[in-house]
Amino acid sequence: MLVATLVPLQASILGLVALAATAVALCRNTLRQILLSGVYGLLLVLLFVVLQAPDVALSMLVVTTVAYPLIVLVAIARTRAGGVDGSDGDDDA
Amino acid sequence: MNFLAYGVAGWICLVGFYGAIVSKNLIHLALCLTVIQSSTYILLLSIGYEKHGGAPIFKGVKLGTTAVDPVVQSLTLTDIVISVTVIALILALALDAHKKAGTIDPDQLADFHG
Amino acid sequence: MSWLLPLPVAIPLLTAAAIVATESLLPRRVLDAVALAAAAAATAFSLLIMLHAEAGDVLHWFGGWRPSGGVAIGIDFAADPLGAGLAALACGLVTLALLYSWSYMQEAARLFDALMLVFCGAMAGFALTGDLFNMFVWFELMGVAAYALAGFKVEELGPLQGAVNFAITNTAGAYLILIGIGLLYARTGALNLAQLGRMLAGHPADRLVIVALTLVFVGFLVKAAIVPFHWWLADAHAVAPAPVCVLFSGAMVEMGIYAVARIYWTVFSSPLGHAGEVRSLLVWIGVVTALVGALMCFLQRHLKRMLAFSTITHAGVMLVGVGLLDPKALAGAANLVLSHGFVKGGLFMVCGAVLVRLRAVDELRLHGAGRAVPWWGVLWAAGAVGLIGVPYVGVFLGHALVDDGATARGIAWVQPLLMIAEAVSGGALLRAGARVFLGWGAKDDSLLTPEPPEEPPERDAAVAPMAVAATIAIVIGLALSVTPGLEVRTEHAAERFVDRTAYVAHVLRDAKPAREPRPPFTVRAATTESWAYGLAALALAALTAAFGLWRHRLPELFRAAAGRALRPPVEVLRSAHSGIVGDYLLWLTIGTAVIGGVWAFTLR
Amino acid sequence: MTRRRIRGAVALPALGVLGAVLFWGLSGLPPFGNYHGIYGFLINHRALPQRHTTNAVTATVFDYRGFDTMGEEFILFAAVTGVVLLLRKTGEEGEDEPPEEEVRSDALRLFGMFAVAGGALVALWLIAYGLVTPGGGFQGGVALASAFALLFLAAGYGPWARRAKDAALDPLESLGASGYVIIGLAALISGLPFLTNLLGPGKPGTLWSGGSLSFINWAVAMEVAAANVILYKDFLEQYIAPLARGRG
Repeated sequence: MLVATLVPLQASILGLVALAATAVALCRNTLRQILLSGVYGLLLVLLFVVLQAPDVALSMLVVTTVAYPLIVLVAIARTRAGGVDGSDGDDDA
Repeated sequence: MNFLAYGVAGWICLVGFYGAIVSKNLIHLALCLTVIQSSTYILLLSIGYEKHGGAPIFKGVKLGTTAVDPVVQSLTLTDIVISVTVIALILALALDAHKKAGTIDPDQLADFHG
Repeated sequence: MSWLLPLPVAIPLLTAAAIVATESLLPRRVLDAVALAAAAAATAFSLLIMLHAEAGDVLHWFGGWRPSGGVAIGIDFAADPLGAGLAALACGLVTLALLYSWSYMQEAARLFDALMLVFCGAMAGFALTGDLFNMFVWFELMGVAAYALAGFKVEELGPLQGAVNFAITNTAGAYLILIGIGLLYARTGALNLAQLGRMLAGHPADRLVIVALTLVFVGFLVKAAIVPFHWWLADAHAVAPAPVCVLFSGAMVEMGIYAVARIYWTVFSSPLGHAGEVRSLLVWIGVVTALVGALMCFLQRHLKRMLAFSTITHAGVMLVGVGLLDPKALAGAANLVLSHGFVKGGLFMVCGAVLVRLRAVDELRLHGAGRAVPWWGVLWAAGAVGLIGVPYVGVFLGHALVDDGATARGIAWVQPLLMIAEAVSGGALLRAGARVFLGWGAKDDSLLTPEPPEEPPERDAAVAPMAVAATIAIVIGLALSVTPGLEVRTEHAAERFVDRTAYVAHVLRDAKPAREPRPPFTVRAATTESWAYGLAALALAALTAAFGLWRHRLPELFRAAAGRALRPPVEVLRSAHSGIVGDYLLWLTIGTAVIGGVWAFTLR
Repeated sequence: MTRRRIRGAVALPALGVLGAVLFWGLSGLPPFGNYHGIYGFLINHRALPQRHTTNAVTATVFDYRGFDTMGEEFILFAAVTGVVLLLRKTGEEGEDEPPEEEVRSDALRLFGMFAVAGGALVALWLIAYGLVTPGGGFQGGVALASAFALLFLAAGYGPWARRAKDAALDPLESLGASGYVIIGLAALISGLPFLTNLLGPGKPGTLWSGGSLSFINWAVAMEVAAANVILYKDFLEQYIAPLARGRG
């Protein structure tokens, strides 16, 4: 049944998740980082689906597509402009 | 495959910590925290996973068919809510800090050590 | 009386929600009164629970999901005297803090009340629950409320920085706890403490158990502000409003210590036996914490930061009490938590009042200014003495019991070290008091760390409620050591606390523990030894204070020598307390790695 | 060599040791896919007969471990209260009403309205069938909140948003949060343990399966939705208010 194909599928998704997580953690530019973490979130959704956790996948989906982007993007937008010394939040220096 | 899932969880936790430690920006740091926390989701769910087990939802499935552990899933649900709320709080603090100091670089904020 | 157990959690939470809902409808004073009443009710119910628990545990299975066939499928509150007592202490301090805030808090007071009540409910739940994951949930709720309260003064930068460090370090610690919970669940398929203990019993501790132990303990030690995880505490305390500091120092830190004790005795005591390795490590970091806290305490001029480091000192002593893994020492730790909670709470209240009346909390800037408010000076001095361990005063009882435990476990060498730590931190408080309220000593001191000034609340804040709350707190704290029967009762409670098999039998098989005989109403008599220690501590504290005040009068030669000796470690410590959250996270990693590594080699 | 570089350099060996400890412990886990914990097994076999909920996860979240979820709801409640507290207007910022953000294009507005309606419908479906199929109060609540967030963007964000908060959102949020406690206390008052399922199991696979669970489910949904809307509103205000000040 399903299981035969599931294991390699899980393995590959796990690999992708690990890569995405690394990218999110090591990316220094917040704007790029929020995009990456969106991708990472969707990969997690996939992973939860193949781990037979549809409820968790749904929560992750709503959180990663709605809650995080909204608040994080506002935060980034706010901290990039209108600071006291107008300093940018994410200099790669 | 036997330990890949756990290994990935562990790795994500470590890399998240590294990102947080060297972070230049509180928002970046907050996202690193979400990465660390995601390792707990992966760990919990892969602990409760059972081969040949379906999702623990018994609609149109006869009772007693093997299913994966529902408890870890409920724990993960709680966990996700917690992470969102904590991140929202940290971001709010970051916004305020930016209003006052004009920077959200933890190292620079520390100069206003108080 | 099992129906009592949910109330200390349900009442504050419900009230908090009601306050937010009616925020725009009802006048402020009404809401304040409601909040105060809710906290008082929670305190009363916790005390009732404690009394019933002394007659035999009180058990409540939420949703009526009693264990079937010895397997817990629901969540339980299993109150024992120590847990219920801690809940009562937390709720009581919340009540006092709200009374204090009646006039201290000026704006956004309703949100403040709501968050304080949430904090109250969370601490009560944490102290009463018998389920590991439920413990984690209350821990996080406690945290979320605390982060917001720490950052309350958004118009200043200091608070934000302190709150950010607090939030980030504690959140990271919580993730470690969660990983540990996952490991334990994978091994046992249980989340209930009693069940976890039963499933692990009989098997020696293997790698999974050891790492789980490390992660869970580290997570809670972060909350308990134990070196090297203590950094956030000073930042958070220095900046939070005084009534919030009362809860941070008086109850929240202690929750971390309590969690270590509770989880060790229910879950890990069986696979580890009475592992000497666990004991020695916990005792060591406890002693180091006490000493570091004391030294840093002496180096502060910002009164609240000074008190924060004094809290770290006492957290270290409490950890020694718990880490000795001995019922007598545990009873000592419990008594320390109790008396320290009230005394330290009272001292923070004095700080707040000083800020209102004298517009600053800086020892040097306030040099002699305190002469205008002698009453507060008296309270401050009383509190400072109460923290030193003088016979029959304040933390004496707890301290003496910890010493007994140490002697019983054959590591009496901790006694002098703890005595020195408490004396030095107490001496720092006395020095500050003498400078502020008597105008003694030099007007300037290069040794002390400068701080940005704190924005005081409006001058017209009525002082009466503050004075009442502070006096109550300090008087209770000082009197606890001479409370008849307290010693015996806490010892009984501690013996039950460490009795794992009885706990399991009670929770999973509903076997009522034996009713204890009414304890005799005796007061602990100070032995010659404890007299010696107590008076030596007092003398040392006085010396420390004098040194801080009149260092400049010492002969040049001596000062130079002392400077050469003290400067390097002092500078290292100072630069370590950098206020950079990245450093704190790094310390968290290092500490976890070291503790885990040590236990990995010693516990196998 | 900045402090941060030193930190990074020290972090690597530290994380190395931590990783060694961590993986050493993880290697003690049962091999992936061979989990047979008693707890989950029991719930999988009892949820349907005991609770008549075909979704064992929801049964766990709202009933067997419902008390955890109560704490979780209050975490959300406390966090939102905290955000409101932290982002509140203080003295020097003044109480300036956020400006009317006029949406120029009617097409955008029309599309927005449709999106809102669609999102709301999906959300309600998610909540309603949470006890039967995947979904439930939290997922639906967030979705519902996102629909309202769209409303802010489509209908133009204005002073009405703040009025809406005082008039509707705060009460709704509190009602949702306190609803959970009240359901618990109701059981306590009727002499049963806190959060006991009073209404007993309903008909399997229907909207009202699970008795009290469905009420808890809706309470959670209300709390989550309102809380998230408040969250979005406060963050959006942070973004919009300064723009307005910039325009003068």
